[in-house]
Amino acid sequence: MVGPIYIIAVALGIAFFMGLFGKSLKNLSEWAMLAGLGFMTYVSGQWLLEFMSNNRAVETIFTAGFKPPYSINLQMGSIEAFFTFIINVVGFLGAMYLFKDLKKTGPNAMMVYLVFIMSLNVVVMTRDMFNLFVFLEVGSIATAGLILLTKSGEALQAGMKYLIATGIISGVLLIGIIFAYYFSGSLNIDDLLAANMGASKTTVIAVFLIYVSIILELKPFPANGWGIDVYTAANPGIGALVSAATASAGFYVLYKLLPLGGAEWLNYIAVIGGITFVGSNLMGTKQDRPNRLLGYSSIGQIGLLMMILGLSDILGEKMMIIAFGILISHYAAKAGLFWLSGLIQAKDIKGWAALRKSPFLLFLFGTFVFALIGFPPFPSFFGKWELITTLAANGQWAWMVTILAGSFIEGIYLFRWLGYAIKLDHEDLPDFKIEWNKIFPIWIMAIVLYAVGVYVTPMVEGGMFINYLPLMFVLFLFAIDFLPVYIKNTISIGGIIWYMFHIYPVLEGDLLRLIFAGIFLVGGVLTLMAGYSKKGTRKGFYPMAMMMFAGLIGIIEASTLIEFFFSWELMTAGSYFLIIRGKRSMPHGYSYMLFSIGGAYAILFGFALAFASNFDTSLAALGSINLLPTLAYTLLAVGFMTKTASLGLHIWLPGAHGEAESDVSPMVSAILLKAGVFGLMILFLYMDRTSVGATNLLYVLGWVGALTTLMGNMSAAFQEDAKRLLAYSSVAQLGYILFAISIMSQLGWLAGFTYTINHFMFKAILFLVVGGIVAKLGTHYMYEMGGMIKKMPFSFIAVLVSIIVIGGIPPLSGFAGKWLFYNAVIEKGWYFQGAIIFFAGIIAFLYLFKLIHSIFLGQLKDNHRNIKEISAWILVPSYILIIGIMIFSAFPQYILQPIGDMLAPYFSTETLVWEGTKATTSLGYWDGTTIMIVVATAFLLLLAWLLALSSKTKKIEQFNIVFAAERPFRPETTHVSYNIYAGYKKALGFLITPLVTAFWESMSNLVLEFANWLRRIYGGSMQNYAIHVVLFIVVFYLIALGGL
Amino acid sequence: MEYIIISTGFALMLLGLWGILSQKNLIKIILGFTIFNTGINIVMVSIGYVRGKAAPILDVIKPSEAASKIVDPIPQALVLTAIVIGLGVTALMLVYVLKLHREKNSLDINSFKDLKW
Amino acid sequence: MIKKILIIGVLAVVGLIFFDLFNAYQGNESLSKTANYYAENGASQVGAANLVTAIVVTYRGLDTLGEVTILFLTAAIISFILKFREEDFMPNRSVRVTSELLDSAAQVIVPVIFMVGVYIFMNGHLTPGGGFQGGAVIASGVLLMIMANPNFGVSHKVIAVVESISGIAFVLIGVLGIVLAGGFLDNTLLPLGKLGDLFSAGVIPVIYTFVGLKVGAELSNIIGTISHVQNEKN
Amino acid sequence: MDYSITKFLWTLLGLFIVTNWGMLMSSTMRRIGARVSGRIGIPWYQPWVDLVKLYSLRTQLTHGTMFYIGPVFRLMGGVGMFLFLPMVFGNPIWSNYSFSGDLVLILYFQFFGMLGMALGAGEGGQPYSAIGISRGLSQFTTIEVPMTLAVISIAIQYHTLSISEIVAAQQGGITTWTLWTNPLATAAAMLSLLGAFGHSPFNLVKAPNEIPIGPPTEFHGTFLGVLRTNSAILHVAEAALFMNLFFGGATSWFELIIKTFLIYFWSVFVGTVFPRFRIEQSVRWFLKVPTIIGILAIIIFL
Repeated sequence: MVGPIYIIAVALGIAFFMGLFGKSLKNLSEWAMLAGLGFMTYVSGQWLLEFMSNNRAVETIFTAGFKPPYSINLQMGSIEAFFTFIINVVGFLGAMYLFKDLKKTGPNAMMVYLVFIMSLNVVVMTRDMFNLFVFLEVGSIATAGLILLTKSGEALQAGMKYLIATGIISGVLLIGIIFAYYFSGSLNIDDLLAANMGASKTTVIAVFLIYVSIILELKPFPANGWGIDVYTAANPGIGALVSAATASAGFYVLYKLLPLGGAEWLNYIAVIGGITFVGSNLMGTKQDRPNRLLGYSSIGQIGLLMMILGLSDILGEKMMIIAFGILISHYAAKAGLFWLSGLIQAKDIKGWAALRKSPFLLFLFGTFVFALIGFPPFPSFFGKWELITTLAANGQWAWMVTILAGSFIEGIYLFRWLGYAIKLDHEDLPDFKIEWNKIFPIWIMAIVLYAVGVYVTPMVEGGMFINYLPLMFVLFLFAIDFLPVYIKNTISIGGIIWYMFHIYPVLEGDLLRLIFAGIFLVGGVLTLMAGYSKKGTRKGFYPMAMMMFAGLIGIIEASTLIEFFFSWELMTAGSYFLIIRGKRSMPHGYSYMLFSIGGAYAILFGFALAFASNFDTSLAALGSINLLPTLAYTLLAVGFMTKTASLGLHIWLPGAHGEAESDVSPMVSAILLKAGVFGLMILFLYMDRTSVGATNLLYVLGWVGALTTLMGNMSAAFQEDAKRLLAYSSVAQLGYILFAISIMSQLGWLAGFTYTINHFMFKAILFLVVGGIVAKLGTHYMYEMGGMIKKMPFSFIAVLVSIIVIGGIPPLSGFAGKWLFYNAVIEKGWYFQGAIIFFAGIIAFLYLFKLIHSIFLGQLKDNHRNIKEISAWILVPSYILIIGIMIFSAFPQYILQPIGDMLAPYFSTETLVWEGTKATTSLGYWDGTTIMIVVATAFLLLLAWLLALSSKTKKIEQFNIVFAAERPFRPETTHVSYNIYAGYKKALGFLITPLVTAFWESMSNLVLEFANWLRRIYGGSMQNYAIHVVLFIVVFYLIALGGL
Repeated sequence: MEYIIISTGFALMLLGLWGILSQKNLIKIILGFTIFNTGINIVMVSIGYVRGKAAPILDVIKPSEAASKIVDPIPQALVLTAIVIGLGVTALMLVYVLKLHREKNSLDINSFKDLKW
Repeated sequence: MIKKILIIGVLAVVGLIFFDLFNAYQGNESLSKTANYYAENGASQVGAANLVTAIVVTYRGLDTLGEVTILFLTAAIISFILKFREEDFMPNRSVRVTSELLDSAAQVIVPVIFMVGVYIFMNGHLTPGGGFQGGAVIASGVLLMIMANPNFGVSHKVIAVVESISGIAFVLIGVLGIVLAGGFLDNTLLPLGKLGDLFSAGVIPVIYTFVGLKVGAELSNIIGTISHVQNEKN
Repeated sequence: MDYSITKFLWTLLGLFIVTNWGMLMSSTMRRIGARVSGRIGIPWYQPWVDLVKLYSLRTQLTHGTMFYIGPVFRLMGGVGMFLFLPMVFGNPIWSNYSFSGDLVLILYFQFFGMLGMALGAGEGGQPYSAIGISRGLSQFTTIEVPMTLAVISIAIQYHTLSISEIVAAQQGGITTWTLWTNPLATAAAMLSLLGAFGHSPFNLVKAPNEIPIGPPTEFHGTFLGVLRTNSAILHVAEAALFMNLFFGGATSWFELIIKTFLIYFWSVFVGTVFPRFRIEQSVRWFLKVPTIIGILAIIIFL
């Protein structure tokens, strides 16, 4: 084992030695620097390994041959080993990254760099207060120097601001230290911690001064303008170091000094951290300079970590894993992002679209963004999970809200940014050089994120059950992403089919899960089949699609809360990437993501309450929530409803589904939405239905469902865009399902299931076929289509069958849903909601007619004369689904009877009775098979009747009828299908005034304007920043000690 | 006596802070820092003062009776370090100001507001 | 104006903090625990008559190393910020002629100043003073030379070599402490000798010599670089 | 559940009766309308003459498959409604295939014919037919609101959705009719009926003046014959539905004929008195008074 002191000795030795290199040896210095950093990494790494593998005692390093407190001592324990290791790693990688910049500036810069990293090591290891101060100063001065690696006026100003602010802070720290010495007679940190200075009114002032300066070093909001400027102006390589290394070291210092003042100081630290986390992220929302944005984000993350420290007595032993998860994610992601920023060198986040020139870099960018927000499988996911559940277990609601709100705000700008990178036009952007020494460190950081994520999984309670098998498959698909579509498609389908066989025995006997697994997996296979119609390699599609399916099936398989949430987030991430692939889907993918994150946090909150109620990690915990049960149920319902796009939370759906690629739309619409339904079902089955809160919630949800349906159908009727029409139709259908299961009776749930299964089938058909047509015709607008029945008869039949199902027209299975609805509504007594539902059901005919008429009937357009039927790969899955619809229609009892039996134990009375093919309730009866037979027979007879009578029918051509005047300026305005329901709109259009959209828009404007107003405090004057620092000290003093 | 000195130290710190926070000329701000640091140093030294004792140099004082005859040497040692650090920072600031002056031909602190929000 | 009032208000509260500190300060009647230990054992353990030096160089030797590093850092940063290059140096630029008095005085005094500086750091373990003070005195000599002759070129090569060698020597002595004695920067590498002698106090005089040289070199370096800044090409 | 051939033949006979009664009823109504406006009107046998003429036309023109099948769908709508509706109470022979489903089935089977009509006419490519359909659908959505409320109301009242059971509950003289026991539901439904029959003021769909009889214009010959057949069946079936729900049903064909005539007459009566609404007016109209009545019909049961 190499002693930790050699970190200092070697770093300084090499730094001093560099001065000796003459011109001839000048080229040696950069290698000497790398060797030094490598050595430091090695030393800390071997200690880390030692502590991880052996349970050895903390190593203390004495200097000068005397024992503390009479001499300075350093300490190397497992935590110090970890911190020095991550600092040295980022130091080493950062040096690689900055290799050319450092070389250009000369050996002096390398000395500074080396000393900088060394000083952070000492800051972590030292157990002497004044020594800490000295090396903090070394670090500050080195930073002030490294800022000037960028030779710009901005960097100069930022450096000056930094010097002024740290000058004041270090003065305060020094006064604090000397008085701490005066009170305790020692400078050794362990002695100071033991002195209990926080207890006495006279000595507490020293504690205050030390805390305030350490906190200020961590750049608390709002006294952090100087810090943000450094991030903005410095070379991104330096930004990475400040963000990853300095902040980690500073965090550890605060951790080290945490016992200095006693418990009450923890609250202050937590509050300051919380304000910083929220405030900093809030201001990030208006930012469009990449480095500055990263600065805001960094400071926010450190605020979160500060807050975690402040809450350490609440978090108890969980504190370590939480802080670890969040710190390591911040560390790796922020370093990676800064480095990426340096590569691209864009002045505006819109310039990051240039990343698309290298898909791998885009992948890295996505990795970092998702890691920062806390998506699985990154460590921050587990950190946040533990954080929220532990807080809930201690009843810390306010903190939970703060954390989730801050995280959400962070999502606002990070996903806007990611969206820009994925979607904005990048043709005109300047090219950037890809140098291996700059790419390599970024890759390492990404790998760190994945590896550590998998590493920490089993450390979280319940985490060991998480199934990484599907994720391995995703990874494999990434690896073979260069292959052509048909190979990857076959592999993906094969994977899903294999999984079906794998999962069937697991789920056998659990019909609820089996049905949803069927929808997800069979649906997956069928929608993927359409992928054979695509050419080329379709980069990135398959891993993301499989990630979504992995999440979906994970939700089904989940037996614990964390498994469920893990899979939920996985599904969200995968679907986000699928949705945003569409040509014009950037804003929609963005709003999808925001609603999803908001929903996920609501779910997280609810799960945390469930967990905290009985400390039960299994899903069954939802059944025994005794902490704020009503709130928990509501949050969970709202969370799931963001996916089902219920009224108020629906505004993302039409765009997201409408603009997605033709085979993605059916995936996200027919399949993905059912995840929300599954969540709601699980929630409703587990929750205590008899409680007042649950009853009220269900009542409200019933109304929400009904109004969603009305709004969805009516909006669909006024759409001109075929896919948006279908998207609004999905909103409405999910409204039916929400309404049905809110009834909470066997009939209601049967209706819900019928709708779920039907919607899966007909929406998959419609989106596949219409999507195919839209792609083929090259227009979304129905008034630009027409007469396709002649060109695409198979598509027409598929669509016709689907709309008969949607309309609920007997004899097809849609009627089963309507019938069950009538019975359930009257039995439950929800007459008015029911009336709205039925009213909405009839409005559905408006859009159904518009859809089928405008596309298939009417006049064939001249430019579509040579169009052929859509690809067989789209039709085959559609027709398989049609067969499914026919079976379900003719023999509903085979599906509905078992479901009814399954539901019976959950509901008090069994209200649907089957006698053969006939279903009876207390109200009415229905015999699907007979209806089918009667209708089919009668229809055939009537057809024969007509055929017999009209033997000499003559077919006429399109232009046998002519009606036209002059062609107007906007031809579509005279198209019959354009605004076809003008009269209806005039009468009832007011019902769908986009109030919800207006609400969310004004909300977001409010937030952005507030952020804009708030960030005025960063007016740029260095003196004002100095005033902020002093003001921070003063206010903190007045609150903490001045009795305010 | 030590009370007067420590008060002087605090007063100098306040004076320095006033300079830092209110002066417009960058050089004057640096002077403010110097005064501020001097104040800190005076406070530190006075912390180590023991009433009626001599400097901690054992030329006349015998090592055996040192404990009862000298003032606290630790703050003095710390001040030594602090002074050097202050010197380093001041030098760096001066160089920064030199460069800033080249940049805008001005020493007014308010002419350097390029970075904001 | 509002800002001024704000600042006064803020400083008033800062004054309040200082008042708290002042109230907490009761003066000292005796040494603190740590200081008492140094007073009782410093002479025997370290062998330096100047206890401050004993603390600075030995007990808190790591601080001193950091301190040296700060000066080193500052010098390095300044030279790369100011982009000093030998070839930019223009010896014959027009400057105001220095007065005869200064010129002559400098020639007389500078060697004396250097002598005093060396004396101060050599005797750092015995008398008030030490490496930093001595180094500063030497640098003041250099400053005087530059004042007297603005075209005086400080040789960066020489300075760099002095700086590096003394720095490496400091670190090496520290490491030797681990190898040969009780730990990093252990003083007992060399015999302690008799208290009060020039050759006593173990490696303190050696370290202080190197520190003195290093500080002198670094400060001269800073002064020299700044003086050359007028040559910098914008 | 009787799938026998005898049952089938009896049902066919019923269909024949209903068709002829429907034609007679429509010619009678047209005569009444003519007399009100001071004309003589058509002879009572005119519908039979028209039908024979249409079915015997030599040539038919078709625009495509959907155009061809559309009328079949339309006729299936009428026939199906007849098939699923018990016509004469207490006689299993005339209850047709009503064991397949209850009132909900009837309500939703209406759409079957509408859809076929809409699609068939749509394939013709004539924008006027699409306009007519769009108007018809728009109007239909709100026509159904008071109807749905009335249905819910009587379902609450009788606690059944089975038409036979609803009729059975009304077999105690005129005072047990829904008309008396639940006048609000009846009122709402009867107002809705005005729209369903599509006479003035709710006949903009066919718009006899500006677009000579709307979507059916596209059709001719056999196709139009099929449509005419359907409208005869449909009118009787719809009237019979209202009769069953609100007016005590019928225990004999004679009672059925009287009651359906009166129910049909109600819409003709209103039609000859009131002028036509524009589409947004009619859409709103159904959401005002009839809907309020329908809501009241439910509220009284709460």
